[in-house]
Amino acid sequence: MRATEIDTRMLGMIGALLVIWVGFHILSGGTFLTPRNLWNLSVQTASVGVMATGMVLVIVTRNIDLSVGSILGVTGMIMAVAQTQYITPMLGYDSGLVWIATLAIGLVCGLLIGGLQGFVIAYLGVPAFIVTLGGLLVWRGAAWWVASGRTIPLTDDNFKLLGGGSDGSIGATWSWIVAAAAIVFIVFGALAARRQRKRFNFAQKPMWAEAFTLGISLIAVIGATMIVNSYLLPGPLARRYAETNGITVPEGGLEISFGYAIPVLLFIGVGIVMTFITRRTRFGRYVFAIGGNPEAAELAGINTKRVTLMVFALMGMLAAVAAAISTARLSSATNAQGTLDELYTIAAAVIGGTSLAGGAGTIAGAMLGALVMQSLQSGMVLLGLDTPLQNIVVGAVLVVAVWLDTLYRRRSA
Amino acid sequence: MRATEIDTRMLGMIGALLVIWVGFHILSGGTFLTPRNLWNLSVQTASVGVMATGMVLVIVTRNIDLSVGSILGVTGMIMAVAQTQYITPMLGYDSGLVWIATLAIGLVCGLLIGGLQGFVIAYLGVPAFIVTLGGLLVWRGAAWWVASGRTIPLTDDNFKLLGGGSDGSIGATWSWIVAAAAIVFIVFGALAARRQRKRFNFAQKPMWAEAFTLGISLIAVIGATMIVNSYLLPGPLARRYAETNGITVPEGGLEISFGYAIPVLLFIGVGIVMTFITRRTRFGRYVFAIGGNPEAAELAGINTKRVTLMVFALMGMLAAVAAAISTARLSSATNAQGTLDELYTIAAAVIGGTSLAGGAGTIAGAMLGALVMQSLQSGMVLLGLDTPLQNIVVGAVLVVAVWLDTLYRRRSA
Amino acid sequence: QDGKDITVGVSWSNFQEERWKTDEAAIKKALEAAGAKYISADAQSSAAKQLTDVESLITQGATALIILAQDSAAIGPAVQTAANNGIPVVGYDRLIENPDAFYITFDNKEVGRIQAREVQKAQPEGNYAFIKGSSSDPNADFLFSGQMEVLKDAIDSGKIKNVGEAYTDGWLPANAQQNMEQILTANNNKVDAVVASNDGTAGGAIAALEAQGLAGTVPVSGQDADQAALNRIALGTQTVSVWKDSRELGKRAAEIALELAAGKEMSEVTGAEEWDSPNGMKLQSIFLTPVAITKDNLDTVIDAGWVSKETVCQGVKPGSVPACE
Amino acid sequence: MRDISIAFGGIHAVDQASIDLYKGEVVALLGHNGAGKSTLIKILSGAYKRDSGEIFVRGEKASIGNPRDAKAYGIETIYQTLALADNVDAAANLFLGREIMTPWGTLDDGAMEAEARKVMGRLNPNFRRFKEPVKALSGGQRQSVAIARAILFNAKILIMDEPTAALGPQETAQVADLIKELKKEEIGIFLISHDIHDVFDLSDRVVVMKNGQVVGSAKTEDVTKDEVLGMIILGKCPPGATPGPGAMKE
Amino acid sequence: MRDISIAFGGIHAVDQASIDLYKGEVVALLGHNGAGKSTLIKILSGAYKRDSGEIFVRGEKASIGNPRDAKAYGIETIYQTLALADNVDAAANLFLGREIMTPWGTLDDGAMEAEARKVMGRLNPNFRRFKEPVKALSGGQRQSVAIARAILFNAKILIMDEPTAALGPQETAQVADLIKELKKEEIGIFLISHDIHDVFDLSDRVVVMKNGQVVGSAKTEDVTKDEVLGMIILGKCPPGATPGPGAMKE
Ligand SMILES: Nc1ncnc2c1ncn2[C@@H]1O[C@H](COP(=O)(O)OP(=O)(O)OP(=O)(O)O)[C@@H](O)[C@H]1O
Ligand SMILES: Nc1ncnc2c1ncn2[C@@H]1O[C@H](COP(=O)(O)OP(=O)(O)OP(=O)(O)O)[C@@H](O)[C@H]1O
Ligand SMILES: O[C@@H]1[C@@H](O)[C@H](O)OC[C@H]1O
Ligand SMILES: [Mg+2]
Ligand SMILES: [Mg+2]
Repeated sequence: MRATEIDTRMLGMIGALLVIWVGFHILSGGTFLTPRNLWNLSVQTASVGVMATGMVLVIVTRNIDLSVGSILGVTGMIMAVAQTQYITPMLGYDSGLVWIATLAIGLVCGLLIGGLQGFVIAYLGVPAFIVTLGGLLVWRGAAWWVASGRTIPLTDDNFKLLGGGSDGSIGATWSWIVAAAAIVFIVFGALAARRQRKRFNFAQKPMWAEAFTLGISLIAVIGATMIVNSYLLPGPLARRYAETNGITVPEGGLEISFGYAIPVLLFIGVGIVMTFITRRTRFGRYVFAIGGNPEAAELAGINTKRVTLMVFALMGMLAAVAAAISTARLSSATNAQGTLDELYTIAAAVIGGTSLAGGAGTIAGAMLGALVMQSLQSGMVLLGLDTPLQNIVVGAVLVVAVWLDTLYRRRSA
Repeated sequence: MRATEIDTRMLGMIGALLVIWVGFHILSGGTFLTPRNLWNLSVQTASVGVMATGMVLVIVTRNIDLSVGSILGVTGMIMAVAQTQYITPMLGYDSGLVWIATLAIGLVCGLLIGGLQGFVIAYLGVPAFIVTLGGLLVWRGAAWWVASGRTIPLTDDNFKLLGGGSDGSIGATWSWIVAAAAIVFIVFGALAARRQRKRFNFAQKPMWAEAFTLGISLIAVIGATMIVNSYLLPGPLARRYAETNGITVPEGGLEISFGYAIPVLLFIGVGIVMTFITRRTRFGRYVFAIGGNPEAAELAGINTKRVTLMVFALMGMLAAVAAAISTARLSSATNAQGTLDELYTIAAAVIGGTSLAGGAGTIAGAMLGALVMQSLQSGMVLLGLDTPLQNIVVGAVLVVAVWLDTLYRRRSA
Repeated sequence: QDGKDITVGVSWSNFQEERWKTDEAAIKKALEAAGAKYISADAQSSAAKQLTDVESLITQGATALIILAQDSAAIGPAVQTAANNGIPVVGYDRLIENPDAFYITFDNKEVGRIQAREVQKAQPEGNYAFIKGSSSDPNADFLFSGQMEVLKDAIDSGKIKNVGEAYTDGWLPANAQQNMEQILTANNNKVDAVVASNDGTAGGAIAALEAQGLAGTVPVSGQDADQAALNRIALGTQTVSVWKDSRELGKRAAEIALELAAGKEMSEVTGAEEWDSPNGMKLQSIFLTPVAITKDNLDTVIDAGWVSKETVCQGVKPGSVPACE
Repeated sequence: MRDISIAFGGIHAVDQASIDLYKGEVVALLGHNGAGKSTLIKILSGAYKRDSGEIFVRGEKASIGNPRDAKAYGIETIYQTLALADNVDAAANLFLGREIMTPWGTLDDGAMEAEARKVMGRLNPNFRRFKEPVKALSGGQRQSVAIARAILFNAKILIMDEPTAALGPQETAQVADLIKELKKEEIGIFLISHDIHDVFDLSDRVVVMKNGQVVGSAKTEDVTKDEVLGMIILGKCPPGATPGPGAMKE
Repeated sequence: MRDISIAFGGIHAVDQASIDLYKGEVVALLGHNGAGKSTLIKILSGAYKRDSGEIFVRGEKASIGNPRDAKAYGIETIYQTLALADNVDAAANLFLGREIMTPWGTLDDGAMEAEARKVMGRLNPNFRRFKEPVKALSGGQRQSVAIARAILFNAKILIMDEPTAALGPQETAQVADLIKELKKEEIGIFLISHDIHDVFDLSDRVVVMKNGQVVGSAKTEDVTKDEVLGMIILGKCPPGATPGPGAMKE
């Protein structure tokens, strides 16, 4: 097993996740592990999941960000207001540029907000907990301010696609194309790694191990694609689709697949980019070095302040991405949007193995952590328990899941 | 100045607090620094302040407790239900033991809940963040459960005194007695320290420095007493008081002082006990040693797991004390009670100089921190700004206050 | 009227829902007209903070208080403090069971009844889902009990089946959306009607229905006449929003506060009636009646100046809604 | 210690190592960097749990699962990493885990500081900084604190992992004197050191490790410095020594 | 360096110290524990900000406010505390702050690991643990990593704060060879060490500090070991040395 170099942490987490899933499936009388529920789950996870990838870097550098929920709220509100009041009037109702302009404004705002907080933390030396607690209040207030507390419905249909929904998914064909691309990517990655090892005469992974890990990844990709493709448009939607596309409905009813939802692709894309950043760039390396020993990093000539600032700016930008997803998903920006998301985001990162002592954590782990959190939350609703009882169960399962994971890791270490 | 051995951190904090107070006083047109408002402020601070003293130990050992608000909620609910449904029926309506029994039940529950969390953290090795996040959900759910979400009004009048209010304060005479006791305590403390230094032939503080610090403390005690004594019962209450006590109301109206509020005395009492625990007991010493270097503490033969468990149990008990205060203050237990208090509590500790990296923090600092937080919150109301704007200002002032404090400390270090 | 020396303090429970800003504007306007001063505080959904707020308002010299109680039982000490200082209290929108407080509200149970009634009108039988309010807001249960009162017979007779109910933590639309999604999943989309407790949660539920192509075919209720909701009614995705004209409520509350501050007894307040509270207390109170807003009477809100026609009719196909012609 | 082994994820840090230590004897443990010396003694002091092997103290099988157990057997250790609580002062570190208490059950800081001044005065006469957290001390000062901590208690067995690495010449000489004194008090000492001169001055026996295994052990008087260096670097066991499992096969 | 001073809350850790270092010269900095050696060189390397005094590099006044400035002047440092990022592996530590990049601007971990194997092979031939975070390394292995890190770059001035304290005899010898090599490359070296033998083997000049002040400096060939010990312990300046402000007044 060792030879496969599979991260045992990840295995533990995936195990915990499967236990939770199967548990819910049985308890809910077989509704949990259906394509539809899994598809929903993937969309529901996207927003917090995107933020969790950034939270990993924040926590790795021994900081914390309590403001992400509020940043999500304010950037969502800014995007909605900008779109309905400025961009759409300016570019016209059906301009394909509206969504881009909206998103760009959101990202810039997120970046600036995060950067400002990062500046105060890094250069003025105020603890991150305080700065972002202040941010939690300030940006929540600002979100209210932007639209005086009103709910702003979005006007642009393209932008709404970012939220998933029936139109916001790519259908069967494109899903297979994405899957094929992913497979090519994975295989090339493995080959490149082998080449690299050869170049420096390092020991190679044994062939069987290579084949094993590759096989597992490919099965995962194909399986996921099959699941999202076997989730079919419900009757009324399929009919509407048939109408607009001039298809005649055959005998047995129309079978049109959802395929991957756009926010989920966005989530995965963010995950890949963030993994790349942490593993293959200077910036990522410095983030971990700072987390391992801040003084040593400073002594090594790293500009630790600038790195910290950048981490928070990045976090702000990711909160804006999450804001785009969740605003688009609700089709409108509400002023309470994102409340409590900071807790879920931090929890996702921690469940995913990010150590609050700093220096350790993985993006993939945090993504899985977000999925665990969301599975617990939405699984509970399927069971139809009272909210308070739900809370009790979610809390308890959370602790047990992480405990099992800890046990597993300790044993296999 | 160095010779006085006054903690420069504390000075910085007190400075920041005074700036905030004077600022509010001016901006609110002279209502902030009135005996009435200061008295209110002291009562409002008590509940979170009590928890903040425990949070110091939690954070010093490199942990965090997100569940205190929920523990407050559930223990408050348990006390209210126990009191109205079991204890009062059993002991009779006017038994003087009801409040003691209620409080005892609450404390035991708090201790057990905290201890359980501590056990999972210390012995099962699950990160405190996860365990107490689980606790946040579980105990909040449990609070709902205990009374199916209803608000339970208290029945026992003695218990209600713990919350302050018009009856829950000790009046002028007793306030002076308390002040006198405090003064005796302070003077004896200083003398004992001198004796101790003499015993081991260590250098003595210069006489003027001794006098200076002593003088400052005495002025503070006397000043505070004068302030709470100059807050007089409002007309209708004074009249009622006069009636029940058969006093004839003189010409200029009756002047009856509030004096110290009972919850405030409780708060100060907890502060003194906790300071004693951290400074003068083995347990306190171990808490700091663990925070400074957990491995070293373990290697030194300290049972770090047991100490961690005890820290959380103590935290749970303090949350129960806070629950008693806030339940008594509201005269009833609501199921949302304590929501968000975890954030305020942690913020109070951090503002008070407790380092989230562990190993450093003082009880007095956390108490002051709680006062700063509460001053910001209730001062804002006096200004009458819009809520969103209030949030923005509170957030910003919080960051600036801690920043100034950081600056001051850095300069004087 | 002369309110020169009067300061009315208003303690709000929160400002999360859109409506409270309208309430506030109405109160402010009425007070300004009388020359009285308006001060306020927002408890941000915390009963404990509300007590603190009331203390602060008194410190600032309020001579009358209007309280939107976060928790009707836990507000006791705040009312007590006011009474101790000889300051009259008006309980606003949510019940304060204390004879020292005057009570003015829209009947919340009635709101629940209207929601259920309108949904039932559109869909007399089948599978019903209930998107309840926040488990920490007593109004959520008031509303739900009103809804159940109306539907009880149909449920008992089996015509209507409750296939899922969920509280919405913090009244957050995003939570309502997730809950709705899960209820749809659990029932394989066989949901025929949704009784949602306010417009925010209705918005969340409708977003979930939309994703299944069900929006517009499944009736959904709400309340507060939020602008987005009125637009949805015009578009046909929401069936009803219960309109509590908070301008009226605010105005009346302000006037009562002024009267009480000027020294009137509670029973002397114009329009006051004695009312027996659920716990058998005799309170002086005024009830306003809520109005159901559906596609057919959207002009009511437009004519009342509550909202502009443009906002309501944004994106509406011509000819589908009379009020938008 | 008999047949002690421990592995960290695939690496055999200590492999079937056996060592004896008698009362009043100084045994020097030598070896290249990463040979497994620190790991071996950390097992004895309870810091690591061994994978296999047994420990005997005074002829009886000892169960040492954590540092507290080891201390109960009278085993005190000076760790290479010093293991000090960085945020408290020297006196608090010296007495950590065994504080002096007043009759009322509270910490007697005065007594501890006085005692600390006495011990530190012997080890490092230049030391003044009693009120400072040990984080603020120089490398050598920290090491002095760690040494003082270990000798303050009546240990039966004292383990010193490179105790003089950071010490100046004067301070090193003090430690050497100290070891001789402790020897007289019948205390058994494990001394890990890279300084061959010191080792030959102080120890009765030398044990050499290489790659986690014991190369061999010898009475100090039976071997020369060069022979010992040969054992460390090449793993070659000289005629005067008893070979162990790690000795180079000829 | 001229008249450098720094105080930590009342304690004058370094007091008016001046030292020169020329190209290709090894200057040994000696002193008792807590004398201020590490603090002085930390000022030169930018880790601490001096309270007063000036630093000249190649005759010009240098402004060194942080470690990055010092590196820009070609000053590399091996800290007594090693200053490694505990959670990443040896190769990442070696190149921290100056990573090798691929043509596409990404980290070239393969190249770094290959390079790391080369350097470490010279310093510590037993070292194998390239994939492990340095936290898991032995004391001496960590020190080897710190040394390798400093010499990997083309420093003009190299500061070594007790580089061999934790090293075994073989590894120590390697470092001595290394210093001689670097000297030939015209690099100036500050060597802090407690080992008088080493110091006399390697250094051209010795500077002794006591209680934060410079006692004196001398050509190594002009003084004896005992004289140097006298300087360290008593602060007595022998005839062959130039006395500094800290020299004992007769
Ligand atoms: N916690 C750990 N995890 C993984 N490997 C470890 C750990 N501790 C030590 N090792 C490895 O075990 C081996 C032995 O280390 P040890 O510290 O015992 O060496 P040592 O003989 O004390 O060396 P030195 O003279 O450098 O102090 C080394 O290769 C080291 O990298
Ligand atoms: N960060 C700091 N804060 C406070 N005091 C310090 C700090 N760093 C060092 N000191 C003090 O300054 C003095 C000089 O320390 P320094 O580390 O320079 O000594 P050194 O000569 O390197 O000693 P050693 O040989 O033990 O390494 C010591 O008394 C030490 O306690
Ligand atoms: O109007 C509603 C109010 O009555 C309830 O209490 O909170 C939610 C609002 O939508
Ligand atoms: Mg070692
Ligand atoms: Mg040093």
